Amino acid sequence: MTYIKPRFRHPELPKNKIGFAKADYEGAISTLCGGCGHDSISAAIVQACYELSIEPHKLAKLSGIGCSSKTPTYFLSNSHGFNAVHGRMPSIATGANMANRDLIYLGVSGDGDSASIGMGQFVHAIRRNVNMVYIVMNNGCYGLTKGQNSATADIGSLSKGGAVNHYPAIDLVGLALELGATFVGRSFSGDKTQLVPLIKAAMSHPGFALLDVVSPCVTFNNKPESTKSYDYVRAHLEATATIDFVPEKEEITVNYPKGKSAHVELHDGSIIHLHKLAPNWNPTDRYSAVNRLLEAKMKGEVLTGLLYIDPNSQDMHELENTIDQPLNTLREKELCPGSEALEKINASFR
Amino acid sequence: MTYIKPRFRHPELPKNKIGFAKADYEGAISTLCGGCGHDSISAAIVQACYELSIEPHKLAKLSGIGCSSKTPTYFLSNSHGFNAVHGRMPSIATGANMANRDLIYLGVSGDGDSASIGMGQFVHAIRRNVNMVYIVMNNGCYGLTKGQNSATADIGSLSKGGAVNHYPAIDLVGLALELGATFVGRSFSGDKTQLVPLIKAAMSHPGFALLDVVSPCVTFNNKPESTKSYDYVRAHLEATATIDFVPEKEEITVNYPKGKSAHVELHDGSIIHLHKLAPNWNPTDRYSAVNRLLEAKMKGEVLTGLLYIDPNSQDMHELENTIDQPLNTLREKELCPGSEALEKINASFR
Amino acid sequence: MEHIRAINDLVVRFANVNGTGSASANNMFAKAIFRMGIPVSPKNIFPSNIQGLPTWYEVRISEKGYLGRREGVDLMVCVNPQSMARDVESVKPGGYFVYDNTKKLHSEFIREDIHYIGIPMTAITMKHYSDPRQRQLFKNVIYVGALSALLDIEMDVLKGLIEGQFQRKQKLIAPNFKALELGESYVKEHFQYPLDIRLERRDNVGDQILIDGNTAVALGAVYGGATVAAWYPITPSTSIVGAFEKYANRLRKDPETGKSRYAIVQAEDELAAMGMVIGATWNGARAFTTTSGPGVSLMSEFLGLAYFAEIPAVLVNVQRGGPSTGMPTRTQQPDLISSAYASHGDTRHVLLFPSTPKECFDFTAQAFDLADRLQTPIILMSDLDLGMNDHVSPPFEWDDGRQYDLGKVLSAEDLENIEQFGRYLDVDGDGIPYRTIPGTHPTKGSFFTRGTSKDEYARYTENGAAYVRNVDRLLKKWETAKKHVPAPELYQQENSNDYGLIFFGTTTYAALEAMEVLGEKGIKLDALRLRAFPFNETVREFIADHKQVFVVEQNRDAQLRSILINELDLYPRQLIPILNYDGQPITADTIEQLILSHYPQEKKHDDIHQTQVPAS
Amino acid sequence: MEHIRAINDLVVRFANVNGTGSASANNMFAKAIFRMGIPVSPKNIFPSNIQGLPTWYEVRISEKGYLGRREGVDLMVCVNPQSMARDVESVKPGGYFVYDNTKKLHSEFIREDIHYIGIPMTAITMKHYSDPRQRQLFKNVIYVGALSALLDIEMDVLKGLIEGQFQRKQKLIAPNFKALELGESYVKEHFQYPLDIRLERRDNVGDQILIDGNTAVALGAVYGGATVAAWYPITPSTSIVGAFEKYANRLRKDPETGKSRYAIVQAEDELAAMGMVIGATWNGARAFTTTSGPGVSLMSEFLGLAYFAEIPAVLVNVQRGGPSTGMPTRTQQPDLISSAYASHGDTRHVLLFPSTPKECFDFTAQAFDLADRLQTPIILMSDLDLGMNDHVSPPFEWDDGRQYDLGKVLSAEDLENIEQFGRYLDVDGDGIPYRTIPGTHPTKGSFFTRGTSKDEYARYTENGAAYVRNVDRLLKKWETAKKHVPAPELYQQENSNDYGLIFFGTTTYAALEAMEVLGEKGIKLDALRLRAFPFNETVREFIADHKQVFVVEQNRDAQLRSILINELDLYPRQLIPILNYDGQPITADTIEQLILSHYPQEKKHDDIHQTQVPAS
Ligand SMILES: Cc1ncc(C[n+]2csc(CCOP(=O)(O)OP(=O)(O)O)c2C)c(N)n1
Ligand SMILES: Cc1ncc(C[n+]2csc(CCOP(=O)(O)OP(=O)(O)O)c2C)c(N)n1
Ligand code: SF4
Ligand code: SF4
Ligand SMILES: [Mg+2]
Ligand SMILES: [Mg+2]
Repeated sequence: MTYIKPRFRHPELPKNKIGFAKADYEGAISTLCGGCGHDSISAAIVQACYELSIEPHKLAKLSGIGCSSKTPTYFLSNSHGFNAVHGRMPSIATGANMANRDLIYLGVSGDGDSASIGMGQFVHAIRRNVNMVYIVMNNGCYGLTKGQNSATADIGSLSKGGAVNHYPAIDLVGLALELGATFVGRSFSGDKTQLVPLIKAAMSHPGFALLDVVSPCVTFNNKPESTKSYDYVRAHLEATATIDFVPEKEEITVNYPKGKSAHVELHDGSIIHLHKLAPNWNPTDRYSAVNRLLEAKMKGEVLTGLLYIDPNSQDMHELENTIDQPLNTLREKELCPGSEALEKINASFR
Repeated sequence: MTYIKPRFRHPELPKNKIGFAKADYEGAISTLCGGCGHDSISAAIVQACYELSIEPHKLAKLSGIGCSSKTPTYFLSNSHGFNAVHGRMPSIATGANMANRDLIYLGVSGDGDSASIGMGQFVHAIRRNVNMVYIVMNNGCYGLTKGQNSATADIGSLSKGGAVNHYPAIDLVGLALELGATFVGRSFSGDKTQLVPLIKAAMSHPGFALLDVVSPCVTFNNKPESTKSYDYVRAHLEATATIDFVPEKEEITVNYPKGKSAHVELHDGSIIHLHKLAPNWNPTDRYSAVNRLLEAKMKGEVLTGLLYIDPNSQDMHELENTIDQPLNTLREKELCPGSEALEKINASFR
Repeated sequence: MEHIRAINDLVVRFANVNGTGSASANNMFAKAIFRMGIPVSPKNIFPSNIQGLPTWYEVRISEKGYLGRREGVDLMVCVNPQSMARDVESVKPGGYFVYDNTKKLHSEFIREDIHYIGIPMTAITMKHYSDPRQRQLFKNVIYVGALSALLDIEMDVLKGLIEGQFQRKQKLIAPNFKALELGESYVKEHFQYPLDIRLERRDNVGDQILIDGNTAVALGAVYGGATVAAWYPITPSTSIVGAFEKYANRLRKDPETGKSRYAIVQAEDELAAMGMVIGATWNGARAFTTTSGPGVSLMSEFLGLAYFAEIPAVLVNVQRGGPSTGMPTRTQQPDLISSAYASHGDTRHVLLFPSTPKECFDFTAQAFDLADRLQTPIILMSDLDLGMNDHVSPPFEWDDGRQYDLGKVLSAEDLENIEQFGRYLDVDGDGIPYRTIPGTHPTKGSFFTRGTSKDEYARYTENGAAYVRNVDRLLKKWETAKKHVPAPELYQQENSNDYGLIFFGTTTYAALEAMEVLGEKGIKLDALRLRAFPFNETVREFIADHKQVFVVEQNRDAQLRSILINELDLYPRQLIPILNYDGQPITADTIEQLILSHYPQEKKHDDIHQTQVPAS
Repeated sequence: MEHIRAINDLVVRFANVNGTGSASANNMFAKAIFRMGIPVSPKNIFPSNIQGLPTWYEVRISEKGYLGRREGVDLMVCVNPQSMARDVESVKPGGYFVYDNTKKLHSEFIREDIHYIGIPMTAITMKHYSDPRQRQLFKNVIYVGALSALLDIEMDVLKGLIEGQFQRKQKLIAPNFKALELGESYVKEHFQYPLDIRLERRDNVGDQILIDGNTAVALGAVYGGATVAAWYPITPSTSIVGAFEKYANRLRKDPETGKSRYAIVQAEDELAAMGMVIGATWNGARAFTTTSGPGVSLMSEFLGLAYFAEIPAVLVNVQRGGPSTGMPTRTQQPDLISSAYASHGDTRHVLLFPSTPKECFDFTAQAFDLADRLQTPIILMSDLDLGMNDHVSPPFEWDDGRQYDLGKVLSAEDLENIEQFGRYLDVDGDGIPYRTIPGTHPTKGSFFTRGTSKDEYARYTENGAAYVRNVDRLLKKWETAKKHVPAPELYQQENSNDYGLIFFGTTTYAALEAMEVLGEKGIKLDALRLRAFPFNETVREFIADHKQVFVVEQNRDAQLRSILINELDLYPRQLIPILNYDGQPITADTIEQLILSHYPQEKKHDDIHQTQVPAS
């Protein structure tokens, strides 16, 4: 169990522009495994909302099902939340956004939730450019159902149950670019200096903003090259065929400059090669973004940063020419054409 | 109603290597609209199978729901066929392929069937490299439900009901490349010289072979720039608000050399810019394929030909190390471990 | 040879090829009769195909207002050689067969007992029009002109219809008039007219309108305040959102900015469509989706979420022949069980059963109130026959003083005055909790919506007692729902017979006719028309009051009967299934025959499951 | 203070934190007792979470073989401070509370009427192990060691278990032994032992095995000849395919090439999983998928296709608490209606109800025969309790002469000898048509499989009569199914009481115990255990033979009762629902109390719907 923040605190906490303390953006105590990357992302969300001075009730948080999808309980207690069914958060968010264009929509999902069961809805939410932030807490596995490989798992990954993944990983960033997404970024859960500004940028973007955040699952990630961790414990688990032991782990953090690489060691001892886009990267050129991504992939690097943003992004409401006033505030007067109009309609059917 | 081929024919028709005449590869009489591109593709399939000397019963044809998905009835009468439910053919084909790796699997789908409701299954069949040919008869609309825009419709397309499409078209070829597909090609329904060899190549590929075939819907395609067709009829339909009139149209054919462009006029008077990959195009370089596609897109061209093929493609069975003998032929002897083994298992639970 | 003689009581059937533009001509025929004050009931019988296959249009004309389907064609207009054999056969002895005699009729189509009327439609169009597309289209108008003479349809009425239709395309009026006249004059020159079956103006439709159920649903959604429509095309529901868009576009634009006071999303599939509805209603808008059987199956996971998390939703299920893809262009009522109990776990959903376009309009508008009031999905059960065919219907009405019932929604002010907000607390004892809409209050009233078990304060719990309290409250809410849904309609002041009849939706047309016919034979039945599920006390009492009750429905498995037995704890043998499930709307004749076979005592078979339906 | 005295009749409960590795220690505890010849019934009560939340393991030990859950804990082992308050409370007066007294117990946890046994587990591990992960793990083994002294568990048996487990990791054996001994000796030094509640070796389990239902299903699939498994993970079904993979990997590799005689696909979702099964079975392989409620909802469109196109399929539904995401780690039987009638249109599916691991094994193997024979989906209805908990079960048996029943499949030779193959012809009059597998014959036997209506030759048709013939044949097939599915089990030679009891699946354990207890009180009941849907004549007769029949099930809406009434045309009041749906397995006590409240006459309430379930 991770405590995002101890519950007791000094009364004179600093406040943001609209008078809220950071604590006002927190949520319930997390019940995820100690050291889970998802908790780091929750903390970054809290930080970003605090810094952006978002009114908590003007944000709606939505998710699917999974460890990742549980996190909305662990931040922003004063926001309405919606834990949808598995893989279907994008449609819920789309409908919610149609009903009220004035809120900020923060969607949280997992790689299983988005890249497998939710693939169809994920693709089409991008295509519609629904105005929302869409964070994938990407751990390459199904955490909540105990560690099966997901569709973003690297080729050769071993699931906790021992199954080898033979299939190429789906790169959600590449996919989003191909589909014409208007905001595409990637980060690492433990890299607050990069993640917080990216979340802030995503929240300010008028359209679908994808953030693919690599977020190690300390319990079930299990790269084959990993040798050093679990030692005794793994031997024990293999022998008893029960996978109910989760040693306490520390949050993995990393901090490295733009334009540079960092080799981060995960809990199972495997290494991930992060590469941060250079400071002079021009994120408004989709063509370059696609190429830069391909390049990094060929080098085995995980490219992080804001890859692409369309400065002329128009969201669904603009494209559909919906009225500015949120639809959920309209009442009889604005909606019901009245009996006289109805009589004319009747007449047209005689 | 289109007759792919008149039913009476000369007894001494030419035969292929295994002694079948082309007629042996035909199907029932088509009930699609006269001039529908889908019928041209059916004819190309018949031609390809004939030329490849495929034993008709060694091929299984599968489809979803839509005008396109009806076509398997109109070719290869001696093959088993499976008209699945809407958008779910890829999973049926995957299961069928698991059961018997010895047949050729020919999947036929529409752009609605694949790019909307079927998106999830489409993506994952590609990811698994299921050994099958997957032809999308792509008309940018929902033919069978009377002309709504599909997710591959160009921005600005008008549906027959008058709805404008505001969303970017999903490019199935680009998507497949991004997902790591091992065979990716595109063609035009009326271009037999290109289409037949592409189908043959796809059938010979040991893995998932995508063919995105642009196939105009003569009845519901309705580009806004179109001015010349429908004249009187369209005025009539607009006035009566019924869309039950479909004038007879001719099949659109085109024939142009590799490396060149062709501007094809569709039935509604709009123009499509096809561009055929050059004869010296190297289709084994995914990186170039992605770039060439992006380039064409920026020029407003529809790039045709075999964009990419992975010569080292390994299909699902190879990746999973399944036995060579089709699983559906195994019986008690090969499958049932017997009572002795069971007694040992019992003992392990005491 | 026999001559049928009939005024304002006949069935006319048109046999066409689809895609040839016959629909508007055929509609004109039916509408003209309607305008002559005579009740009509047209039915499209069409294939799942766009062009080139047989399609029929059948119009029952009934002065008495019998608007169900009736077997036996009095006059057949056949312009489709493909289906000619069947078409000749379907004419009643003594009836008429109108055909295109440009080519001579093959002898195999000649029956001794019917009358043939040849009109050289193709020849006439060849002579008078040069454009092949015009020839095709006007052939249809020509036969309408011919019928006007044969059946005595008032030419002025037909012309009025054309003028109305082409108001904004004036130049199309003259050629249409000409086509009408070509047909009329050919008949007048070559035949005795009118026939012995014919029409006469009446005043039997009053202020009623002729409209299809799908358009009525769309208007109900516009009037009921729907702002979000999310859908995926599927026959026979597709035209609803089209009509919604048309009327919303006309009546729901902001006059100043021209912007829309509604949003329509063509979803990527039915799962997404239902998700969008749930998202929108959760966020306080009124939203709906439309589909048919396969879509309901796909929505079933989401329906369970909406039931359990208590989110309003309006779903219109325009039923078609099942199972699976089934008969996509045929009618049935086969989704009762799958809709009432959609989704895994202990779930149940409110169903509304409209039987006329007026009720489609009323119930759709009401569905939004019910969804908000009950915080649960409301499923409007229409069907292909009701949705896609025109029906004579009372005109639609709207009380301008009517307020939308938004149900138990707390405002910021309410929240200020409440000690502790509990999303799933049963404050009023009716099982319906209070909800808040996102964005209402900066620090109060937020909660987490989820499909998992939760306590009164919307907190996740695995506590068994809390779970039980919650699902038991849902049963209480279900009891409350009975008071809110439309009550059944009774057709008698007081029950006075041993035998009762229950029907609903589109079985109503034929059931009422069958009742009258049986009544004339001395067999009197009490009758009840269901308009909603859950059933209220009236239904229970009606059944209790009768020795036997016939339940008329259009599916194989007598699904309504099952639900009645289940929910009201009835003795099954008290309910006798009257079934038709061949994809054609049930006829009064079928109902009559089946009732007779069980009346006055259950004669032959003891096991009512073996009831055989005559092929119709 | 009261002392409970009991030999081989107690409930021991462990309160742990999940993720701390307690599962294998707790399993060892139960298994050791089982090896001492005493029937045990362990239950995991775990959260939907991976680490850090309370989890319980409850073992009922019953010499008499009562293996249902029982309320009231005789001995509680609490190593979780989070849940301590609840845990103290759940101990029966006179019972024992074993805890870690490294820190002093807070006074709020002290009850006057129970016994406290403090063992300094943390202190012991701190002293004897340095690696924090080892400390964590061995704490669990230490308390097992302590229990061995307290309850008289044979140390040799425990050590034998450890040796077996660590056969291939020999170096882990010694430290485990040490931990056991540390616990044992602490008790021996500090307490009187054994307690008044304790164990004694018996010979009451015979050759039975202790196994969970999911593993049994997996073995049934291996033996039943399944070659394709397509699935999507969901609690509580997940472990089935894991076990299938394990055994197939061991027993189904080609000895020469090392290649697999099976294929497992982790699908992208449940829709795809069911699609893959349908594709594989259409192609002549035996295939299955596993899921729980939400997955069944998602599969519902495909289930309708398989029903209507008549494609074999085996689906294992390991039910959990519903509706929606519900209580994912709690048990219920809430998917009866949604499984029996899954999908829109007139559909119905064969259900099998195993109640022991042996039946999980048998019925799974049989399900493949049934699916092939009946050409329709077969749904095995397990639940979390049966699937994820260990149960004492008769050993599995296999007759080596047994042949798979592949049903009516035509070979190339058959096709040569047939005049015209009609895929949907009812050749044998049993409603089951013949099929062909793709690739069978170069020119004969090919056909088109579709979800639309079709004629006997698999040709698409919109003809109403052909449609009716086809769906009526499906009803005939349904009748045939009754003869093939497992018959119900009766518990008496002859019915001899006015009152009957019906149960199925995991209600069996508690129902049998309740019957005995009631019998001792002079209340005799006849009993029937359902093993499949559709129901056969025996079920009808059993009900007809009794004035009142109690139907025991674990859902709110008495779903089995509904299906019985529906399908057998029963008088509802004859069937009294006995329900428990709080997510815990039903207890004999609950059943007994509910039956008593209705026996001998329906006393208080006339309306059986108002039956109240005591919170358990
Ligand atoms: C319809 C349905 N299928 C399956 C499940 C079971 N399930 C819950 S979470 C999950 C996968 C979660 O993986 P991911 O989205 O990557 O989240 P993570 O736990 O890794 O953060 C699955 C399969 C479900 N809840 N609903
Ligand atoms: C579950 C489901 N939803 C909707 C439909 C209705 N439907 C039939 S075909 C079709 C679209 C077909 O479009 P496409 O795949 O592009 O094929 P085309 O007709 O254009 O060739 C739809 C929506 C259906 N049959 N099933
Ligand atoms: S299982 Fe993995 S993803 Fe889930 S909470 Fe634990 S560490 Fe995080
Ligand atoms: S509607 Fe369009 S796609 Fe369908 S058959 Fe006609 S032309 Fe082809
Ligand atoms: Mg994950
Ligand atoms: Mg299409």
